[in-house]
Amino acid sequence: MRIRPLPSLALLLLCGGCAGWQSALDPQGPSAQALGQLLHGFVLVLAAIWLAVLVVLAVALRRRSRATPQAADRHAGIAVGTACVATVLVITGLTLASYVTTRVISAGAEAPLVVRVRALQWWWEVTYPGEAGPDVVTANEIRIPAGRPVRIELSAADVIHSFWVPNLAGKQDLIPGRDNVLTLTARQPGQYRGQCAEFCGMQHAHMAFMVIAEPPEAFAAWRAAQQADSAAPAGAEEAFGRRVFEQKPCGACHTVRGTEAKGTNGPDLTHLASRATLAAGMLPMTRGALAAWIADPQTIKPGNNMPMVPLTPAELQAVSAWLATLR
Amino acid sequence: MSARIQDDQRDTDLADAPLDAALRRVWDTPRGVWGALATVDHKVIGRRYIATAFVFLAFGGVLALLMRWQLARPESRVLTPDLYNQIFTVHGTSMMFLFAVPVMEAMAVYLVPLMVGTRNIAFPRLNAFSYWMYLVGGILLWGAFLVDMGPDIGWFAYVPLAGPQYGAGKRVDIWAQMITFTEISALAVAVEIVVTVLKQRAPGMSLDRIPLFVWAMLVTSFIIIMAMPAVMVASTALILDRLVGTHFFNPAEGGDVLLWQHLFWFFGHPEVYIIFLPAVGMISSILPTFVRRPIFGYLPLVLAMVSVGILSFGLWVHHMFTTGLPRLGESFFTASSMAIALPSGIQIFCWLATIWYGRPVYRTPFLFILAFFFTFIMGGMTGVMVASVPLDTQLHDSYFVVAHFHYVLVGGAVFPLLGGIYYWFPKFTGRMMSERIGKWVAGLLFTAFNFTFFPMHVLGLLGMPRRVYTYQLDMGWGGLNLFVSLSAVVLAAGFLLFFYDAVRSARHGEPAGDNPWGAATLEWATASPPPSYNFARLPVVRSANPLWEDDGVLPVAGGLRVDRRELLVTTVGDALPEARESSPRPTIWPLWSALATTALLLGSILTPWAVVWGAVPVTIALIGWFWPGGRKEEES
Amino acid sequence: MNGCRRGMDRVGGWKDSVVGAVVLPALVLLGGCRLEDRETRPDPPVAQALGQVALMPNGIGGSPPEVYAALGRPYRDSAFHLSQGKRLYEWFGCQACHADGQGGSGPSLIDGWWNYGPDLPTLYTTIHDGRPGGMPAFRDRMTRDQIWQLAAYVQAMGAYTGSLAAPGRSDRPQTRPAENRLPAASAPLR
Amino acid sequence: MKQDVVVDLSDLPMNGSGTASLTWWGTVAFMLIEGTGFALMISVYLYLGSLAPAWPIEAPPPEWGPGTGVTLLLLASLVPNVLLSRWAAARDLRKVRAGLLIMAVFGTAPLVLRVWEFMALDVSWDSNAYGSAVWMLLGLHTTHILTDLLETYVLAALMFTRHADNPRRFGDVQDGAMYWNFVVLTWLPIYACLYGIPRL
Repeated sequence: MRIRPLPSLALLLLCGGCAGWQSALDPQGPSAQALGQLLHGFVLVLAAIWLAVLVVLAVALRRRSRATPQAADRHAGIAVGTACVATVLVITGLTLASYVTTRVISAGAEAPLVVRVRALQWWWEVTYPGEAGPDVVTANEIRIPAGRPVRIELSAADVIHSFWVPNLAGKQDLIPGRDNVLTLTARQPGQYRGQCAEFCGMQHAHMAFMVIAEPPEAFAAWRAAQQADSAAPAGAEEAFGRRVFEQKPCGACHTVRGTEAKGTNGPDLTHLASRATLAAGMLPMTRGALAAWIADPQTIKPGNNMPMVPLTPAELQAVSAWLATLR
Repeated sequence: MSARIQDDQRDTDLADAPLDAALRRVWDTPRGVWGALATVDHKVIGRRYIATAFVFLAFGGVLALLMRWQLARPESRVLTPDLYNQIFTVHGTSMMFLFAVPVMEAMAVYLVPLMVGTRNIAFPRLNAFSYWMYLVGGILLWGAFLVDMGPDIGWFAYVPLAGPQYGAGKRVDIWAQMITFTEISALAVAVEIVVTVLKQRAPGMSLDRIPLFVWAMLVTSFIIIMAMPAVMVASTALILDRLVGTHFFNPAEGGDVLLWQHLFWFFGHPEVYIIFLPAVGMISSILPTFVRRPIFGYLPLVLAMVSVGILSFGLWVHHMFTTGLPRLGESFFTASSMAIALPSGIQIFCWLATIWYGRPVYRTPFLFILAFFFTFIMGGMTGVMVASVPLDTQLHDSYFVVAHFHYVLVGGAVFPLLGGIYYWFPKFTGRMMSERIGKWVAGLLFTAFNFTFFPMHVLGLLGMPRRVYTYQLDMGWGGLNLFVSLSAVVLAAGFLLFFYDAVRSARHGEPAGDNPWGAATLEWATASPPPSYNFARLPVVRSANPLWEDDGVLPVAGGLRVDRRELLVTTVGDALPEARESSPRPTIWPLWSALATTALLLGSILTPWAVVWGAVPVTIALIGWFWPGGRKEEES
Repeated sequence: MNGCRRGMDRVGGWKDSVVGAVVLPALVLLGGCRLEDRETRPDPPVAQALGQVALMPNGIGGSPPEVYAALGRPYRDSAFHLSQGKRLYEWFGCQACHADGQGGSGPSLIDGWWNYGPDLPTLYTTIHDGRPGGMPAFRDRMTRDQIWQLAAYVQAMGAYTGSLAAPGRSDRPQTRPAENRLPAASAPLR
Repeated sequence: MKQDVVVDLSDLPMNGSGTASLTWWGTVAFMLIEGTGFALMISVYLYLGSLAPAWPIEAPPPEWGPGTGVTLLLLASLVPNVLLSRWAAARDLRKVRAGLLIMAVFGTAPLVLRVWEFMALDVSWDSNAYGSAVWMLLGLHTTHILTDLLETYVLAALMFTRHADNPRRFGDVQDGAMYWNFVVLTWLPIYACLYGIPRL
């Protein structure tokens, strides 16, 4: 009975090592770093205690007591008493350790970059309040300069969601009627995946986003580019696609700055093609994926709020062609 | 013992055989449908409760398998997201409200009166009523699920998702009313158990001689009494928000979204101990029998259970560490959550000491206790992890938590419960369960359980959130999930084997004597299964392990009437005889009352006015219930 | 009542698990009917057919497309579609003119008076094609099934009795009674 | 198992009264449940009040009149209630009948006045969270008055039947009286909340 868990322990070692792009075991920022260390500390201490108890149990099962009842009760009393004292010491230590870590994590950052994240069913609206120029509004992707602390102001539009990028920091809920803040820093450039961690309805499973950390200058360039309006259509097909987008229901929910499309119910698509993913982290940003998504969003992501707009094949081609050029 | 010794009278005038006949005449439940519907015998109702709870366990297990089928592969389309959300909600709700709590109370309904040596539970009609309410609540939830009306908002029903704007249709209302049904029945049973334990103990069973399972159920019942009103208030506020437009949870009109979480977890955390403490009691009652020595540390164990009961009300915020509450307050709740590790530790240490100085006998119930040690302690350790505010920000709402609470609830409660079933099955049915199959069941469940749930710790750390109906291929969670799903099939096989053994043994198991395990507590002092009147003459208790003290001779009390249902009321502290109280006869009114209440509660989902016109049949039924029938039981 | 000699372990107990095993499969048969189905994707041909509303010449009253009856009048009876309609009512700024249904530049939608009648085909046409006097056409801003959802919601919020399937109050500042308890023509709360 | 009779119960009373009766303990247990319910509702009221920038929200404090009237009526009803309990303890059927009739009146009066108290709140349950909280608090307590009143009616009727002269009945009357004391006493903190806090 006592050797059965070994395979599962092996599993832990097997997968404990592998670094995911959405994993608490691969910290890429100071906050996640501190949490990682605390995690390892807890696991070591607690696993030791767990093993110790099982060893005592094993011995207790093997041995045959010869002690008189009185002696037995006396010895047992001493043993239990000591164990209780040890328990108190251990939990006090662990409590202090987690208190210290809390202090480290919630220490304020100087000169942070401010980003507003608003969660909706089932996507993320990301706003960079304009320093020098208009606000930058994008969706499901947070570009940040590597090394600089980022102050993320969290709010919810409909139900409770939770913002979680395990590689960078612990999670923080977005709650209607309340404003929460999370500060995180990415040590070096890279792509870190995040996902909604509070059940929020039908498509809770497909509410992901990317945090893309870049060198500061690259970030500045990206930000400048985002402030510009959408590019003019390159060719005839793109022009046709843009007209379709404006005349069909698309424009009623989506904004593409520099066009007639000024809807605010769906994500801002002004620089759609500059993002890494489509539909809140579901699809890669390719023209093919765009076409598939527009053609039948309810099959790809059942229950999401984008309707299936009837388009002719030509219109579908043109719209996806045009959207694919919105860098 | 201050009671006076005299010459026998009344029941003591009769020899055993005529006494049995006389007592059966007054105590037996009449046969046939009417008898089945009208019975107030705690043993019949207790068995019903247990059987029904295990049926719901099986159903919940089927849902679990469906979820594992869907999650076995990334982007699988076995279930639609809408159906998946209903399934995990009904799974959680069913396991918590229709299995875990009721089955523990059911064990108590059957065992406590026997263990304290009385003839029926206090308020037997209320007991019948509570079972009917529970049954209707369960049918309501499952019926709704089968017509695609199952709640889809999680067993915790967070607003606003469960609120009037985002919870479309009647699904959430059904959830909220199902809560009302199960809470009413749970509260009723809690009251019965408190009164039975305080006032109906056998003469001489002073507070320090109460079996530990009975102590556990006493504490549990008090937790229920203090905790369940919170969820009643919460679900009432929710249904009012949804149906008559109140604003308890509407931030735009002065309400608060977190109010729901405070209320729900003020109930929801004690709920864990409502499920766990009875298991503690079972272990403390089973262990001595299989290590052949009295439990070590009776007093510390009792104090530990009481302090767990008190502490359990100071922990609720540790379910809300990521909601952005003030950090200082959160740190306090870290401390209190950690503090509960001490009484839990004391329990473990006392059991270890008991085994250390005992002589273990490896029968199936004992194997389940060993399985408990392995799994529950690990669950306790991960519990310490989620109790830490900073760690919880990484672990909360991830699969790590799923693993944690299954280790605590299955390892900590279901394993001891199954051990308890193997242990008390001969008392329930008069037949033993198969030792051979039992060892297989224990082994299978233990192995498959750990294979199923241990990898979930890793999945959580690898970033897999809870309550997702699927995950993407490039997340790299596929391998572990497939392994988990396959293990889940083995786990299900283990439970299937258990059910097979139970059903088979109930019919063809080898007959058990009064006391097949040579146990020490009073329920073993009567026949298996016990006669309708439990004890021909009420036992008299002189120690904590009565059947181990008196060598083959049971001291009893005489002088109760045999021509009416009569039992003994004793003092709270020393259990000195106070009065001969009568116990009600079978009656159909609890069933009518339950049906009337059902009409009111279900109607209120459709229109608030149902509360008004629904009150009429309820009142009539209650009057019928309490109006005296002029029987011997009414005399004085 | 008396004289039954058998042990009561005959009554109930394990028998109940058997009873349960009989009753609950019976419930499973109910599984056929789906009371609160949430159809998120109308088949394209269906969506196409949903546009075929035959209206009276005067633009008041008409008959819905056959497919609507074939679907079992989902938009009127389905809580899901009504809640979607409520979302669209907000998304497309109907309040701007109808002021939460209590009038404004557009007619009130909860006073029980309908300029063109309360039947769904008319409401559909009103939203789809617009009406003289400022009601714009939404045919290019919504899909047909969305218009059906919105029409059904508008009908529900102005119904003569609060509909069972109608959504409850919004999580917003409260400007009118909740839909599910709103009889048409009830005085606005404030 | 061989039995050895060591205790004789034959001359114990045939039913316990006061703390020796099971129903007394049952009543206490249910009072504990409902007391917890009241406490929780009050804390909901206080919690919402602590969040709101101004309390009450967009409403005047409830008018003193009807609520105070109800309070006085309830307090006054304690006198006949305690007497009734005494008479029941003394098993004086005639007085108990009278007492029950008086209590029926004293139970009905505040219930009638309650109607005006609801109106005196000057806020609707669906205006805002304050309205919801006060309506639920008041509604919860009204239900308790109502249920105990029904119990009083039934007991009163029972006392005029052949079942009347029976120690059990008198025990029921005593438990009913105890429960009414509970209903009255729980009202006082609620009254303080509803009428005091908005004026702080």
